[in-house]
Amino acid sequence: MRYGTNASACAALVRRDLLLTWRRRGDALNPVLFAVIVVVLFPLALGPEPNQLARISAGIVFVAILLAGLLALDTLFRGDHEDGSLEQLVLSPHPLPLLLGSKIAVHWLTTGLPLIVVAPVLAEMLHLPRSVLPVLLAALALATPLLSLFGAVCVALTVGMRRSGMLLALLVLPLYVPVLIFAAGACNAAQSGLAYLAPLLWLGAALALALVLAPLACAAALRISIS
Amino acid sequence: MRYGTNASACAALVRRDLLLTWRRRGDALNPVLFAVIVVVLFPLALGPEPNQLARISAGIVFVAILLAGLLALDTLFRGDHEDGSLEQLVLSPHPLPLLLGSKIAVHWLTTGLPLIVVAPVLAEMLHLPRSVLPVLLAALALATPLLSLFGAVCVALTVGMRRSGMLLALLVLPLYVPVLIFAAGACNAAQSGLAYLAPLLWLGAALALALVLAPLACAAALRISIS
Amino acid sequence: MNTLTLWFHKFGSPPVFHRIAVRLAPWLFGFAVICGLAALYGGLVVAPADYQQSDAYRIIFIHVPCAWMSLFAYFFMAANAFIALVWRIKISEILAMASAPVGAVFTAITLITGSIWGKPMWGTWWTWDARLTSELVLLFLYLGVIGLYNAIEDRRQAARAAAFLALVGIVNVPIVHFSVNWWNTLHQGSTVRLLGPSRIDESMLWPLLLMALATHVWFFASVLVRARVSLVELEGGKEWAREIALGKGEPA
Amino acid sequence: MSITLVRLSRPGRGASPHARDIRKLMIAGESNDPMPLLEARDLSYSRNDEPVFGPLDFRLHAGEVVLIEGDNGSGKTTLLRVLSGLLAPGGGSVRLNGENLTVARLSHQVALLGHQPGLKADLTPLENLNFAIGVFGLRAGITPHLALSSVGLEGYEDVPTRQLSAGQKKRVSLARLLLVPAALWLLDEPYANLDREGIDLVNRLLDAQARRGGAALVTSHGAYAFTSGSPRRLPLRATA
Amino acid sequence: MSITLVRLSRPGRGASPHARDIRKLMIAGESNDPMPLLEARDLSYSRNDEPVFGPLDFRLHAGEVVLIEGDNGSGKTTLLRVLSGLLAPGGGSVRLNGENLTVARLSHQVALLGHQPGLKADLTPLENLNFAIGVFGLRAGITPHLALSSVGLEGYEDVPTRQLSAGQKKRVSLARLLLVPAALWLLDEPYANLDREGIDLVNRLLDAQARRGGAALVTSHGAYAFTSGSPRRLPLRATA
Amino acid sequence: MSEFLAMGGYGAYVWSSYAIFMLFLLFDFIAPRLRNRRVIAELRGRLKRDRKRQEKSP
Ligand code: HEM
Ligand SMILES: Nc1ncnc2c1ncn2[C@@H]1O[C@H](COP(=O)(O)OP(=O)(O)OP(=O)(O)O)[C@@H](O)[C@H]1O
Ligand SMILES: Nc1ncnc2c1ncn2[C@@H]1O[C@H](COP(=O)(O)OP(=O)(O)OP(=O)(O)O)[C@@H](O)[C@H]1O
Ligand SMILES: [Mg+2]
Ligand SMILES: [Mg+2]
Repeated sequence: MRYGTNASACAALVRRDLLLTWRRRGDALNPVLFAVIVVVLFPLALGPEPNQLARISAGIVFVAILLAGLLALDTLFRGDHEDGSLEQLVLSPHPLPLLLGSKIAVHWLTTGLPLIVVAPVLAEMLHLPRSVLPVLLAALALATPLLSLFGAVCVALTVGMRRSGMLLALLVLPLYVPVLIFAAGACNAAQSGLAYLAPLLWLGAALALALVLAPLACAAALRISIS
Repeated sequence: MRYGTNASACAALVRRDLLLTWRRRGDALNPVLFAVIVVVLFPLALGPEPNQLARISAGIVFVAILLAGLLALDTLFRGDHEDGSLEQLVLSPHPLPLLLGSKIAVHWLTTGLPLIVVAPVLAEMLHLPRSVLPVLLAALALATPLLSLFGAVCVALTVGMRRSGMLLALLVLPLYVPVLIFAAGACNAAQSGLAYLAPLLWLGAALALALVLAPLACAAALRISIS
Repeated sequence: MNTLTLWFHKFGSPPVFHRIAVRLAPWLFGFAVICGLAALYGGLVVAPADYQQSDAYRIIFIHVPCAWMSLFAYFFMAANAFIALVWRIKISEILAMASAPVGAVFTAITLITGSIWGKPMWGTWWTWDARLTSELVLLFLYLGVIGLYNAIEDRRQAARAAAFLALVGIVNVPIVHFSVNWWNTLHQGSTVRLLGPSRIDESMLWPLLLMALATHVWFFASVLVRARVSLVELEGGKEWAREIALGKGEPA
Repeated sequence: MSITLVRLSRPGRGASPHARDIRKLMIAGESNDPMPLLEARDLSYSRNDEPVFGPLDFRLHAGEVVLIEGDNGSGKTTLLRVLSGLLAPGGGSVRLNGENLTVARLSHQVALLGHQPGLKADLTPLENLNFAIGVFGLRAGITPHLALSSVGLEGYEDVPTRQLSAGQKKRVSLARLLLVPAALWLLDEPYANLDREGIDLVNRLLDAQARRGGAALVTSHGAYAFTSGSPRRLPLRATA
Repeated sequence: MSITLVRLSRPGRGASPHARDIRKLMIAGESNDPMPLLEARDLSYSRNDEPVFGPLDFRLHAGEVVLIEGDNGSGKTTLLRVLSGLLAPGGGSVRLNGENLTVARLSHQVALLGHQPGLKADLTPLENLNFAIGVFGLRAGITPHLALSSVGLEGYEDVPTRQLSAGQKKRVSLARLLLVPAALWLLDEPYANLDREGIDLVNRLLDAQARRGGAALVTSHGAYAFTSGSPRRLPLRATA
Repeated sequence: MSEFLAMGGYGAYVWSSYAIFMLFLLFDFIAPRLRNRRVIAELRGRLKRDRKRQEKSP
């Protein structure tokens, strides 16, 4: 009899989720594609003047990435719930917040990170001034994990519902609003030549807090909604 | 033995779909809420200056309504496919394009129309000049049925796929782009004081064509994807 | 905690609660309507026009009480949600869920009357400042709680999930309240203080406070009615609920 | 009612298609009646070029009920979907009353009861049945209320279908079967989800359909029972 | 292996709780062993305040296999979920090896096989099993390969689970059961989807689990067979 | 009177606000009563079904 440690359980989970993403690597690109689509729609809807686009580019990139992340959230527990793995995970003797934390980390790696990688391209499409790009990337690096963590709590509440997409958007919005304000605020400040460090620091502080609390909240929410 | 006419079959379908929407009237508001949410995100991301917002407001409203319509598309056949009613509908002896046309009409009534109703509020939140509003509404009145019709064909192709959300977005987008260009073009023209009638007429022509062809295409696509 | 649970067991027994609610609600509604009418009279007729805003300021008599209620209702909902989650008390679940729609109504009134007031005062229906935005977020929170509650089949599980969300969202309440202090905005800072001198004329103050009283009482009346309906629905299998369904002493 | 039992068998997945023994299925006691209600000639279906069921030949006459039995994945559901016209056959043909059946040319003659019941969970049984009547028509001499009571659902006319148990949902779809004017019933595992009383009900309905001059094709699993160990039965003692 | 059969019965939905006859379920032949593996005391569960199963009292000792039989909606699945700790009981308690079981305090002792198999369709059986080992641990003296071959899935180690038939998927979850070090198996309809040979396999596995000193609770439907009309059997004649 | 209604030129704003206030509270008053009626009707139906079932199989 060998029971395995918490660490080995997390490792097994991370390995499995990465493997699953790899097996469906076509699907994994979907959030990126969606963000690109949203960004493409804007020049079409607003007209193509570069100056006007440049002024709003950081905001549009954020909204696009936020919406893409929102839609990708659905996949966080959906598959596991449908095929019964989530039940098995809850039944496992290892601490649920730890396991969920690993799942959220993998989810961020497979959706948030690609979005950060594609962000420079999106920014370029909208003529974002080159000097703002580093701030945009820093803000995204802090904001996307926050979005994943906050989102996970809300998804855990809606797990098991059919057609939860729109409801999820509604639940998640109040949590996303401050993240968006600070992240886009940093970029807008940088674009106007103002100080942009303070909002980034706030984001960092929120991230540190969320890293600790969100998995706990997520586990509690999941226990409520799975029963 | 009484077999019923085509008209009575369509009437039964329309009655049922309206009744279903009424029974789930909470869900029916979701697209509207989503559009509101998207519109809310922009001022938060772009900063609140009214002048800047006013310049891009028509575009944002279109993109928000387009995205909301896109996400609502999923519900067009999803429920019917999952519980087997779609199969029964295909097996019915009445012409499938006629039945699907009725379904699409009800779908537009229950998602497109509320979006048009809420559009003035969205426009006001983004400080769209009052004079552009009638053009915006006219463009929406022509564009949203087009979006429903084009969307239905794509949904029919992806029916029965799990997690089809993003794929659907990719399929539908190329069809939506021209609609978006004409509709937003009309508004932008009106906002700059230029002639806006031509793009609206083009939209009307496309709508007339789509009203005839889309149900046929939709039926063909459905027959392919259901087998 | 022990006395608390005892109290809840006494008054929180569904049939007892139902009886109390049926008896109390009409009185509360009546009181609220009378207070409200008096406040309306005071606000519309007695109070003089403002030297700056002329008569437009009279919107204050509904805007401000409703704004207070939107925050108070959330606070009440979250407190009940906390009790429901920790001690699993059924009445608290129901009270929390019953206050969500009432709170949403008051929030909506605040938003609408505020933007109507904004047009003549600020020249725009809507701006994206901190108070307005956070109040809008408050509405979304209410709608999220209601939506989540309606989306889950099992009523008690639904109540617990929605209660959890309500608790998570409570951070927004202080943001709404203090937004005028933390960020400089178009919106008025606090003018009415219960402690210390208010920066508002006596003749305008009393209708405002009376209306605030009326909305509070209305809130509790409405919550009681909603709670008692949910209670009958939830306890449909029990004898007392069946008796009510069969029409033994059920007012409309 | 004459019940005919047909066994569909299929070698395990991955076996080479050459090793697969393709069987022809003949219904014994087939009369030489000139016009069968349903006739399959050389009928086969393949998915991704892998045959799902081999070439089948059979006829179904008015008044007959045929039970198709087969293990999991033997192709029962697929066969019914081909016969209903939902799937185009890979080879051969299906004839209904002597006419070729194609996806484009379906008829009022066939009613399919699939794995999914095709009921809207948010509507009541009555509303569901009324919709079916609107789309499929109504057999003479029956009403939705009558149909519901004859499947044992009196008093459930106005309960949202969502609140019915799986077995009761199945009964609603059986009621729909009673209402629509179809001469041929294709029933995919009508016994699944039903308890013993429900199974009797299905048999009674099949009987009536046969006597009325209709016909039915019914599928069912090969394995049903807790077969080993001759379990010791234990009546519950009521203590409370 | 001693198999005990327990029948769960439940009056129709909505019956008044007073009319509902609450049954106490006692397993006959229960020894006075001081420490049962699993003990339910006064266990009940209600959903929306409607009792799903009444107060139950029973014990399960090492070496026992109990079959819970009941009609649709009688609460079999719910009972297993309560016993596994996934659902908090509405009343009474579950004790595992004498300790109270709560959602927050689960243990390595229980393995649940639910309606959903909990397998990832995109992974191979081997990968699925390795994940289970990582999260639940490994019983001594067995490997994933061994487990797969003992459920008859040799040669399927590297086929994506999606491509397996329903019965084969069920076998993979049986293999998982063999691997994880759980003394108590809770099996929800392990026979569903399996053909006769698969049913034998389940019985052999249960037998082994009992001999090994474990225990199992197994649920199963009340109604299985095509019971009426004594169908005439018809062997297929190969014609091609 | 008309002066009162005009509210110093702000009549449209003031009265629409008060109308919305009244309308929303009216809605808040009526909605639970409608729901009550529905719940009671459902419960009655359930009782009737139970009675029918008990008559059928005592
Ligand atoms: C959509 C627009 C508006 C919204 C969402 C809104 C929201 C709020 C909220 C939430 C409060 C209560 C704050 C608290 O108690 O902490 C409040 C109070 C108040 N609002 Fe507004 N408001 C809006 C427009 C306006 C306008 C246009 C005016 C007047 C020019 C105004 C004047 C006041 C006053 C005087 C108070 C009382 C402040 C106090 O004494 O605490 N509001 N509003
Ligand atoms: N949508 C599909 N795509 C690919 N293969 C399929 C699909 N549906 C069924 N199959 C395969 O076709 C074969 C026949 O399936 P079918 O559903 O007809 O079997 P069945 O006899 O109805 O089985 P069951 O007893 O499980 O209902 C099976 O091997 C199955 O794996
Ligand atoms: N998620 C749920 N929400 C509400 N009611 C439910 C839910 N799941 C089950 N029920 C109800 O609880 C009762 C017991 O269900 P359960 O699934 O335990 O029955 P079962 O004996 O396993 O039935 P089956 O033989 O169909 O598997 C049924 O009446 C069912 O309608
Ligand atoms: Mg089948
Ligand atoms: Mg079950």
